[in-house]
Amino acid sequence: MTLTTLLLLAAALIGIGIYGALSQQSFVMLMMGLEMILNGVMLAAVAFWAFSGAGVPEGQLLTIIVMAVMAIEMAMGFALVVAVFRGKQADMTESLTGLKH
Amino acid sequence: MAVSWLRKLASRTQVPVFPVLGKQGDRALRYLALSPEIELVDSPRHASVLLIAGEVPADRFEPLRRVHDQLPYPFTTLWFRSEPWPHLENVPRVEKLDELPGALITAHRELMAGQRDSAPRILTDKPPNPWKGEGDFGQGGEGMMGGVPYGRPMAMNMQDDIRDGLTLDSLTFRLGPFFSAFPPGMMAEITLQGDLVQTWSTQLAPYPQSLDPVFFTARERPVPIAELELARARHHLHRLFQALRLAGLENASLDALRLAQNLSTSSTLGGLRRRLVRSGFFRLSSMEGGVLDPEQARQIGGPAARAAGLDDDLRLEDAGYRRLRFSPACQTHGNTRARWQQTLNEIDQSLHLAQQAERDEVYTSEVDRIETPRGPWSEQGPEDASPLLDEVLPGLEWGEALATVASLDVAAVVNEGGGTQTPDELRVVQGGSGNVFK
Amino acid sequence: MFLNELLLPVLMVTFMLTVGAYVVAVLDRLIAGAFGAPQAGSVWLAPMARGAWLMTQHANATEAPDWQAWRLAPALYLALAAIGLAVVPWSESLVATDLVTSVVLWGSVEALATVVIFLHGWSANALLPLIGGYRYVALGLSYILISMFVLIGVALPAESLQFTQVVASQEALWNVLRQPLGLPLFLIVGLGMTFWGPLNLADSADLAGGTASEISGPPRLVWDVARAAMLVAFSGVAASAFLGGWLGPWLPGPLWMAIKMLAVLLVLLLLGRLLPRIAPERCVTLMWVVLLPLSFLDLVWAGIGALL
Amino acid sequence: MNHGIGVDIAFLLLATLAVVTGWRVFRTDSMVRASFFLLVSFIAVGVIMILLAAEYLGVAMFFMMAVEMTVMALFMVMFMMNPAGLNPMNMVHQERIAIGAGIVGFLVLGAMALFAVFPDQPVSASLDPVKSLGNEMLGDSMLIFESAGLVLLTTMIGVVVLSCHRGRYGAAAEGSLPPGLEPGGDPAGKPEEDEEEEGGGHHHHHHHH
Repeated sequence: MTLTTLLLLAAALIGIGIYGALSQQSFVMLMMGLEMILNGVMLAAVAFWAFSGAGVPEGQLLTIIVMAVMAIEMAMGFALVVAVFRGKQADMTESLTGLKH
Repeated sequence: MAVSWLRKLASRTQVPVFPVLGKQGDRALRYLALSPEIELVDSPRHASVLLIAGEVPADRFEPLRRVHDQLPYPFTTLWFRSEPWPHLENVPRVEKLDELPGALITAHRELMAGQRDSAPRILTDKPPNPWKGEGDFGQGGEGMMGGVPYGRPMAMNMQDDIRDGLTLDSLTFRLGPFFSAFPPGMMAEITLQGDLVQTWSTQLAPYPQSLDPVFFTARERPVPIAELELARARHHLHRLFQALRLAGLENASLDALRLAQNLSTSSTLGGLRRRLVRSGFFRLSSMEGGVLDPEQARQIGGPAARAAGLDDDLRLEDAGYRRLRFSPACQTHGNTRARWQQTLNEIDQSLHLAQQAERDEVYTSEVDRIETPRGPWSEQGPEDASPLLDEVLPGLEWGEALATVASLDVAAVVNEGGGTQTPDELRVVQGGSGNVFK
Repeated sequence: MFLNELLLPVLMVTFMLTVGAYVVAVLDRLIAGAFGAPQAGSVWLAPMARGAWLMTQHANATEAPDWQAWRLAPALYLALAAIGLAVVPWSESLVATDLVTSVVLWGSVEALATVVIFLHGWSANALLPLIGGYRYVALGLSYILISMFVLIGVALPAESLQFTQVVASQEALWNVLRQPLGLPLFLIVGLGMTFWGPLNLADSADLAGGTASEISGPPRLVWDVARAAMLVAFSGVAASAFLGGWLGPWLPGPLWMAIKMLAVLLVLLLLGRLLPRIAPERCVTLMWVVLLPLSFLDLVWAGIGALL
Repeated sequence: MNHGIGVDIAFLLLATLAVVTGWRVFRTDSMVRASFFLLVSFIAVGVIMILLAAEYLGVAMFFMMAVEMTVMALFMVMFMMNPAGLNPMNMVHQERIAIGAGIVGFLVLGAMALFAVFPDQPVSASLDPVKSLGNEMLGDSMLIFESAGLVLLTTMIGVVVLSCHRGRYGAAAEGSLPPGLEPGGDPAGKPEEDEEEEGGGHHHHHHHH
């Protein structure tokens, strides 16, 4: 368990997250992709804190903030999905064409 | 070696029995509830012995076959006062109630000891709705979706959902006729939205119930009011037993059953009533549902009607009861809570009436118009009121709906089974009522 | 190192799990018997006979279940109970894992229990378990919130998130007196998260056993053991957080702990036998409208106490 | 930072678990399974954090994600036509681009991990990470922490407004009654209130003929 291996793992998680966020058609699955990216980000932040930041408290704080961001992302995401679903009965990204025309 | 040791230990457990109630099977259920070595379970998956108590009508054979096959191996069946299916060989059949617990224990022990083979499956083990995808990814067919996987339609609720815009897919299913929280024999098709009952349609009416023989005698000649009222109290206590079991008050339910068994004119309800009030039965359980309007209340009759504020009671027209200064007590709300309070009050009233009537040796005077515990019986006996559930239950939560079902006595009344009982059993079932009159 | 850090804690937790589950089964039978349930045979042998029977019964199948989740869920619930038991301190040094954030770890056990119970109900692909699973999720979120506020309350005077510190901080005054609202609220949480007695809405009788209504044989045995073990783990946490854990005169610490755990267990089991099942709708209202504000009050009380 | 071989083995297993379950999230048909796979991935990362001595963060990850994923699973069930994955399906678009982007992302970040030089300043053994985090949050960085709290509060309000702009049961001004079970039906699930007003108690009716 070194900084390099931890960062490689974080990179792998972020890569999977990017794939998920770009490829999924359903809003909820798309949000899962975003969460996966943030998962990697948090791991990287903690790894830097542990190996290369000499344990500065801001490193941990950053992770807490990312967790808060995840909560916000999910809450906002679901609210938007509910609003869109009410309006258009759509739960897929392709069904929203409002900005295309 | 180790296995036989395990099986020996397993044979000493309380015998888990799933009761399938046929006609008049509820007597066996109540008898077994008080048998220490028997554990009555609510799900066939939890049972070792399937007990078919009473004659199951032919239109309920199909569900019975399915319940039979739901018991996990190893399991066995026991038929109590009913005809075993011919292709089930060597299945024991029991006639006498007091032999039933022993027979169940023997069945379980033999099963565990390997002296008896597990019952075979009747139906072939294949899904009721076999399904195989055809599309590129194994999906049903056209486009991304299509198909009805395993008989469950995909949630494609594109029409405007009238409830709250979130598409909670409605869930339609059939329950019964052997579901433990339903009256014996009833089957219903139910649609749930979340856990809210959206529609309820009763598909099979509950079996007609047989009342205590004294009520049928009372239609022929005057009978002692004390005996009649004790039988009435007993009937209500039996219903209370079922409801308390459903509400999770197992010990109180057994108290109700014991009280019913040993009911005499010196019994009092005070202890049980106090216990129920203190436990919070009227405050914590599902009690608000199932409000009956006057018309519905009249259709069901009996305590349910009086709980809804109707003061109809044929006992008012009987000279014997007038001598005892009988007047019906009523509730106003007509919901589940009111019905149970009414039932408790009526049990109390019946016990008082029985006490007075025994002292003064009062007999009934009317024979054409009597009040059964199920409702009034003038020209016709109380009839099946289960279709009423279709109106009352929609809009209730699942728990409230079942509590409502338990609080309503909807089965019709029929005079059968009374003659087949031996005097010996009557004493077992009815406790000490036989010697009220010396 | 291997022996001290891995083998001993594992043995300790396994021992507590087995003995605890057995004690719960026996106590519950004794209480039921005292209230008049008919009983035959030895109370002490009955749980083992039942276990033996479940071992001989086959595990059944339903139509198209999610096999992995269905079989894993009971084991996961047992694992959560084991984690709960691992953070319970029996004395200053006798604790399986003395994590510095053990209070938060217990909080996450409660949160993960929601996941596991939902999974158990959902994966059977059958009607009544599904309703049970959903019911638990609807209620579980409110238990978790209440539990967190109450636990932050006991962490405040200890100035630590570690159960050993929480116990040590009660040397002068037990938390049950210092924060009078805490223990009653926490006991309700306990009944909820183990879905026991009046709060048994997930595996209730009106659902013919709820999430457990479709399982049989060994998986059912594991599920039952896990529920009992969770009750033990909860009573250990409650005893450490509010009743001063191992603290007490004359007797050795672990013995005090065992006595206090038994007392909490007894209260929970008694409540389970005495109260009817609460209507789900009423339960949700009670949790959010009454108990959650009360837990705020408890936290404010604890905060003021810590400042003074 | 010194650690034994046991920690390395544990890290290897957890890393594999995190990646495999993370990948399964997007390859499974069942939506509930997908969200719980994601949960497992988060838990594995949380345990790695505990191994890295970030004990609070790791454990916080467990309960945050457990609740979050339960909610996620419920939303999945609500919005998906096929929550249980009984009907296999493939709901992806622009898959090649997505795979490409994912691989490129991994390669770029991985190259940074391998070739960039980071200072080697491990956490000192004397540091109490939980205490240090607490002091930071309620000390120097209180403003940040409080702003995060405020943003969360704002989010809550915003979310309620967004998803309930007309109220779950219609506009509040109109009484916000639950809708009926059929179009135009009476409000469902509410006992009739006005009868309660008349007061309970036992009404005794006396009839003497």
